Amino acid sequence: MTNKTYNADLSRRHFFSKAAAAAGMAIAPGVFLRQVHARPAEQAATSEKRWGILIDTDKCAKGCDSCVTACMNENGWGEINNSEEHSNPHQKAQWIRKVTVKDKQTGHVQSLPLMCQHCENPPCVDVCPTGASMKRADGIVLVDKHTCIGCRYCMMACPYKARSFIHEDLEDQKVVAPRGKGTVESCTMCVHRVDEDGTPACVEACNADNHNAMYFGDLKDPNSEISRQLKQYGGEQLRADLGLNTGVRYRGL
Amino acid sequence: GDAPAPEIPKAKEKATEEYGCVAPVEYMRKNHMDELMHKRDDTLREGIRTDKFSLAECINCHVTPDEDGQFASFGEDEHFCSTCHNYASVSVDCFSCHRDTPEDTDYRHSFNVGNNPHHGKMALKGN
Amino acid sequence: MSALSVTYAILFYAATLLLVVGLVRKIALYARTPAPLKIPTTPAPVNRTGVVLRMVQEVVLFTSLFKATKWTWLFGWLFHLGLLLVLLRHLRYFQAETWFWVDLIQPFGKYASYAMVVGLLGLFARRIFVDRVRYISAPSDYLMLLLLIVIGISGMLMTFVTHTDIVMVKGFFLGLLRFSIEPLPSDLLLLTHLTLVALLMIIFPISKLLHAPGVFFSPSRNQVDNPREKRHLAPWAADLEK
Amino acid sequence: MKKAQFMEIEGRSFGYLALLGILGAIILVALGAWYVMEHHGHYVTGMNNAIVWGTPHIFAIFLIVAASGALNVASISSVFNKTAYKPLARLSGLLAIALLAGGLMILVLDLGRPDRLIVAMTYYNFKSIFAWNIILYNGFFVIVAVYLWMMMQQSMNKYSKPVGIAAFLWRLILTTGTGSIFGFLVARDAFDAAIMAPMFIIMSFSFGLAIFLLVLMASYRWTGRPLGDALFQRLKNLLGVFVAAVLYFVLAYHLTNLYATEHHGIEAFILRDGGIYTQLFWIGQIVLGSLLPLLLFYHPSWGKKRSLVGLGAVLVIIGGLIQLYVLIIGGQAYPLEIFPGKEVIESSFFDGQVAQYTPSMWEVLLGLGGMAVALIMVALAVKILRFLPTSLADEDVDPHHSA
Amino acid sequence: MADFETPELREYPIIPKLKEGVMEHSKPYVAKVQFQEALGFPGELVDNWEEKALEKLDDLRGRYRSLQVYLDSCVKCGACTDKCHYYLGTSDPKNMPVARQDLLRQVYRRYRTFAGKYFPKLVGAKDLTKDVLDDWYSYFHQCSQCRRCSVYCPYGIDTAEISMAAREIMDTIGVGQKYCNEIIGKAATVGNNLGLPEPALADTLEGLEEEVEEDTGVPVKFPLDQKGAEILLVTPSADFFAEPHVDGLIGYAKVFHEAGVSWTMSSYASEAANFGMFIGSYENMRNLSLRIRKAAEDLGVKRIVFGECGHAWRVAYSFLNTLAGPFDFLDPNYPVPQHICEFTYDLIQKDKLKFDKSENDHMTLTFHDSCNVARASRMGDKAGGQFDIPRAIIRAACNNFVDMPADAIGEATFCCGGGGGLLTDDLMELRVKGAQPRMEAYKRVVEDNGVTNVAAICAICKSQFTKVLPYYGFGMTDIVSVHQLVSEALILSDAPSDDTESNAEAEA
Ligand code: HEC
Ligand code: HEC
Ligand code: HEC
Ligand code: HEM
Ligand code: HEM
Ligand code: SF4
Ligand code: SF4
Ligand code: SF4
Ligand code: SF4
Ligand code: SF4
Ligand code: SF4
Repeated sequence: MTNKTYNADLSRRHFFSKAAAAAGMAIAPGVFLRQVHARPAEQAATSEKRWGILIDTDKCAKGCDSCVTACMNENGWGEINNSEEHSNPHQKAQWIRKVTVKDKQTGHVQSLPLMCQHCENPPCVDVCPTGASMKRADGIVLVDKHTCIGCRYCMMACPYKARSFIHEDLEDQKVVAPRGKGTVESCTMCVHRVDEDGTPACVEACNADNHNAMYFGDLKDPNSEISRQLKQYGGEQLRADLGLNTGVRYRGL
Repeated sequence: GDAPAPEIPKAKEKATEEYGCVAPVEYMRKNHMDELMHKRDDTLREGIRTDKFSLAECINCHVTPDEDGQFASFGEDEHFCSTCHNYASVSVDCFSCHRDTPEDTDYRHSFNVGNNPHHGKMALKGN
Repeated sequence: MSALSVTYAILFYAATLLLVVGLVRKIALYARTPAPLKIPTTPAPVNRTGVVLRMVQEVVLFTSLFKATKWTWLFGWLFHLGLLLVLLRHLRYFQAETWFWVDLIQPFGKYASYAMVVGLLGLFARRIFVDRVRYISAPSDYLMLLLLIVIGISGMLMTFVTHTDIVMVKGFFLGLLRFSIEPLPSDLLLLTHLTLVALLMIIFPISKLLHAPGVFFSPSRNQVDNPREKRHLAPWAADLEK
Repeated sequence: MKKAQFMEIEGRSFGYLALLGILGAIILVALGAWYVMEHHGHYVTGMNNAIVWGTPHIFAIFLIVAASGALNVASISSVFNKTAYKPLARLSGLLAIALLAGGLMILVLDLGRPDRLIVAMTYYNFKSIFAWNIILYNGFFVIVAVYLWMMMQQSMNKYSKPVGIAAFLWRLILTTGTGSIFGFLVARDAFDAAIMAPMFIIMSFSFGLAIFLLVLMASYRWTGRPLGDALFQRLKNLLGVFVAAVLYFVLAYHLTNLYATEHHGIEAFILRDGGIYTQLFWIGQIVLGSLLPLLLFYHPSWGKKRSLVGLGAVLVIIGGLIQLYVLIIGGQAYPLEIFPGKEVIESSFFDGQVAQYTPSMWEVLLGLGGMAVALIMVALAVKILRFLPTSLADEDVDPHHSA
Repeated sequence: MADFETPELREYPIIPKLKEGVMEHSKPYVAKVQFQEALGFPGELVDNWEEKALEKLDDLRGRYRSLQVYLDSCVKCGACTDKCHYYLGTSDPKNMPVARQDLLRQVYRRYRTFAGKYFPKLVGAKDLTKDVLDDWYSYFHQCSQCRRCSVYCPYGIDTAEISMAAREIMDTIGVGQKYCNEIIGKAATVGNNLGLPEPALADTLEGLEEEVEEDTGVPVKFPLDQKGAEILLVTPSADFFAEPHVDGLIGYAKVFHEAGVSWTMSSYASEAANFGMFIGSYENMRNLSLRIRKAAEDLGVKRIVFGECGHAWRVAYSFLNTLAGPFDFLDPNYPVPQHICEFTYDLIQKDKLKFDKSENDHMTLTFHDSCNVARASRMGDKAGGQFDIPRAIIRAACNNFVDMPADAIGEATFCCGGGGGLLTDDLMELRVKGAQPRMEAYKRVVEDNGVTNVAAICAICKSQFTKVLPYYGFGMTDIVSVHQLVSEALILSDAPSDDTESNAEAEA
């Protein structure tokens, strides 16, 4: 059911992907890869792509939190620099978290990472008064902290508690992830890496640990790994009832 | 002259042969703020990540270590940006979020776009 | 030392001289002229503290004007408040080490220019549209407003549209204060701004801008209402008694 | 009928200066509290990533809602032509502006980046109900100010009716907008209800009138101006009706929620299992804030005593604050339902748990500061301009009054 | 009634549109040679009058800081433009205070400022020509020196000061105003403005004593030139006979009687009003004031009390100490001078006066704050006493009191239209038109609150009201003295028992 809306949406760009695939066919595979994915630095992100992550909860290991640690290391939040020393645990930022859930009927226990779902119809963006919460053309939802006034309305609106507010002054931030007091932040889908043709740090870490529970890729490209996985095995949205068409999907829930 | 003037630290290297900085120095003195603002919107909203007018690049190039190899932070008068900003009483909040010193990695932040050694290296690995 | 710097240096030295000498002379004149009779206007305070309070209210809040006409008060007050903030913000060009509060008001000062210019435009509109005010206005009254409007707008254009090199401007004025001529940016806007400012300084002591010192010397506002308690006698009136 | 004579208050008495002094001190303390919050960051508050809107928002929303309600009296007079209320219209408009200003001050000072107020004024996301509210609030200031101008300048009196109607419509939209801030939060079970907007409107009537009544009583008592009984009783009865109407809406809200299965959780939380929120709901909101005032207002002899009616109005205000507390804080405390049908057994971010919140001193002080700002604005304005009629004695106000 | 139209009274004040030149013709009679010369002014326009005028202007600028500062400081903000009752009543733009000042300022600018010398057009500077002088004569005699404009001017610029200076300049070049200068002459020689000699005064007062005794059965005295009395009463000469003034005088006498203090009037200084102020002449004002000092010294009194007169009170309160002081020979326990209202008010405070308020029940009163009392002087020891004290007295003596709208009382009060030396029949048109704002406010309370009478504490106001009230359709006798109300309601403790009193009344 969820996939239906999703696919309907994809069909818009279907034509382009097909054309690209057709064009790529004639060329050597390596070159093909670079052409499809590499976007020159001076070119804007386009809506021909929609970045997504698929999380296979069956593969996600209990007790593992490599993805969380990787995100911290990449983006400089959490205990890796103890800059949020004054904030209590409820106040500290949390871009991605590990959650363990038990099915109320079957008692089946699963664990999974939870972060911003990069909704296609993000309520956080709808409510933001200044437009600081925004969705890039390629589906990544970001906070433009330059215009965020710290009203926290987006946090009220997000169904996944994906956002955090910075409750104190920070120091020694990462170059790639400026963060500071009084603004709201959330998982950026490692946009700085994505723009450089990279993979989000969490995904990279999960793979590095050989859990392979996360797939990153272009949801609009039927040939991408993530699309193929979804097509083959399916995947669900959290709170699909809200109709947000999330960019992060879960399998096995 | 006799008038007190800011002592602006020299940049680490030249961005361009003609004018040193990424644009003529005259122009930079007057207009860097607009360019930075423009650039930040481009980067954040469009995903355009050229290095010209990138704040990270400014810092990389301009914030240079002193004799002891220490970097001044924006709170100190010796920081490249502060030299002028304190002189002209212009406060900016950029560095409440942004690093005010170069990070000790050159992770896709060396200047020349075309030669970025990381380009392509991180193509979808495990997938 | 370009011709430009020299010209503006001379201009500003001359303007400052005229401003200071002119003002000092006027103020000395006001201070020396006796006020032979007690003429404070109701509500007249009955002691010195009351007078100080009244004067502060008049100067800060324009209380009398408020009683008189709300619109003029609104625009006039907006203008003066904006002007004050803008001028305080400008202190940064004249202090090598700015006071901390000058740093603090920088961001407000920037937007105060809107208040100032809106206030001026309101005052200008009133001069044109209210028949009574039109009747009492001489060309100089319009020009004065225009002068300030143009100063304000040229400043705002520099702040918000095309910037000038502030560091160099500051260098120039710090230089003037130390009797050394430093380079000045040659932006048209800045030069317009500065020329008009010099003009403003020159006409200050010979125009209605004298209201600024004048208000402090106005007997109907600065006198204590205690004629029965204390005999008040001007020197020339005392001579009559001889 | 005699024309109402409006007069500035004398404002030289010790009591008046003391009032200004006290309010001023509260405001200073509030600014101090704000400085602490700003300087250290929000970690000094009780707010966190789950309860993102705390006590300041309770006060702010209360004041904003009350602001629109305070305009009620003026609307009744110009829109519905009730002449008895005409002399009160100016105060009503003034109070509306002051309350809104106080409320917005709190909201702005609570922002993470209050220094970016200018950003809030220049960047608009027109999809955001919040952005709309910014426009609605600014518009409210302008329209009520114009309305006051029309009422206060005799040559403009003739326009006061159309402007009054505009103000009336505007404030209905405004409260709808405020209510919708919550109504649009689909993800939160407590807020996601269409009834939110009308409920806020009726709440605004009640809170606004309660404050209006108290301010009226205080200003007439302290300035020694007469305030007629008939007029007072009329206002009181009106307040009673509003309080009852709020109660009715609260009932309807919970009943409809109980009807929809997906809301059972939150209902059980508020009505039965929510601990402090449940207690606040029953004792604070229902008993203290609704039933007791109704009793005071309609009791045959208590209802005649001004002090008891005043107490009733105070209770309405306290009840209103509590109502918003239960609604806003309680609504956030109830865990988000991210995994329907599943139970969160472990999370590094407290998923599935009732969120903790203890108001900090700073937040409360800031909230009180907003109230003080509203009151000091009124106190100063009635001294500077002619808002208060010299007499509200029944024979001066109501042509048909028979003693 | 006259060759001009009485202005309309509307529901609320409306600022009129300008009608240029409509009052240019309004000029008081010029003073005759002998009156001019008596005051030490040239008899008629001197030859080099332009030069002389500028000389006098310089002299005055050097002597009066007010003049110098006011000439420089006006920013033409327009706040005062709609504040003058003469502008409101006549629509003549030159009656806007700033425009009135500009008549003098344009000349000052032309000859004494840089901008005016080199760019006269730019700053509105003008040569001093006969036309300008004519304007001066017209419009500086359309200012009642009421100072209403000064209250609203952000710098307190007081057009009255400018008018006074201008009148003095005109006097020194030989164009004086008949009404003022004649009166000053009389007061300076005979002792009062009416020129009543001592015997006539004595006669009048005797008549009053009889009348009061007949009325009340109490021998209330009206002493004249009584050496060794405690109090010297100085009162405007209109109080000796004109209605309703004289009822006020009876009121003072009853109050003194009831207080049991000895008092007297002086035939040497039988005038409170000091017209020297109207022509801005310090010297003349001083001359007249010295008469009062002399009288006090000669009679050996301990206190000086002034009767109901507005501008007299200004000169007395604000200037007397300066002009004729120090009064160290008087009792230091009392302010010098005291206003009769202060005197009565003190007694009321001490509960020394008993009133039967119902005596005034046939009236509903309002109070006209006289401009010179309201804005140029004070009563009591608190700021604002000049507003509270007379009202307190009226309230003590009457049951029905209502104030006029707030914009027309207190510091904002409108002049009656006859102050400042304009209370002369040759200026009737001006007086009627200038009364319009006051009449409009009065009409408000007459219609809304059923007011029947207006009380005042100024001889000029009373005379002016008597004249202009009928123009606006009110009764000439609507105007009453404050002490007339006191007189009506005061219960004289040594009055014969009720019966005899009512007998006396029946006889009368
Ligand atoms: C890789 C080198 C490089 C980068 C990147 C760079 N600059 Fe420069 N910049 C220079 C050089 C070289 C100069 C010439 C003056 C000097 O030697 O310091 C200069 C001069 C300037 C000046 C004038 C200083 C003066 O002496 O008055 C400013 C302001 C400035 N840069 C701002 C920036 C900003 C803002 C950025 C980022 C958008 C930036 N620069 C990026 C190399 C760089
Ligand atoms: C509250 C945090 C915050 C503040 C304050 C802030 N930024 Fe940023 N800035 C960011 C974030 C987050 C990014 C996004 C980084 C990314 O996506 O790589 C960013 C990116 C940028 C970029 C593009 C990346 C680059 O290095 O070129 C520029 C330029 C920039 N900011 C300029 C500024 C300037 C200038 C100021 C001060 C006026 C400022 N920022 C203040 C958070 C902030
Ligand atoms: C040559 C001196 C100079 C240097 C070096 C300099 N600035 Fe500036 N900058 C200025 C001046 C002067 C202004 C303010 C112009 C004004 O007030 O209109 C300014 C304004 C700004 C503004 C806009 C602030 C505002 O509130 O409008 C930003 C952002 C900014 N600078 C960033 C930087 C950063 C980042 C650096 C360092 C990389 C830097 N500047 C270095 C002189 C300098
Ligand atoms: C103590 C300082 C000052 C006080 C109390 C003061 C007060 C006032 C007031 C009350 C007005 C009349 C209202 C109005 O029209 O706005 C006024 C007008 C004016 N002021 Fe000031 N002012 C002061 C300083 C200045 C200064 C320093 C300037 C100029 C640089 C200035 C320029 C003006 C101008 C141009 C007007 C005339 C506005 C018009 O033409 O309508 N003022 N001032
Ligand atoms: C010698 C004196 C002056 C100097 C050197 C000077 C210089 C400047 C400069 C360089 C700016 C641009 C500021 C920026 O880019 O941020 C500016 C702005 C401005 N100036 Fe001036 N100015 C002077 C006097 C004045 C005076 C007397 C007035 C008002 C009467 C005035 C009004 C303004 C206004 C309104 C602005 C725009 C707002 C702002 O940036 O504060 N200036 N001025
Ligand atoms: S790294 Fe992979 S396996 Fe480990 S917690 Fe994250 S998603 Fe699960
Ligand atoms: S998950 Fe939350 S923060 Fe992320 S896009 Fe959706 S609503 Fe916004
Ligand atoms: S906190 Fe920032 S991003 Fe979130 S709604 Fe407010 S302004 Fe937008
Ligand atoms: S995508 Fe990047 S920012 Fe988002 S959770 Fe993963 S590592 Fe963190
Ligand atoms: S003093 Fe009175 S009469 Fe004279 S101009 Fe002023 S308001 Fe008019
Ligand atoms: S109010 Fe004062 S400053 Fe304004 S125009 Fe009149 S006299 Fe001039």
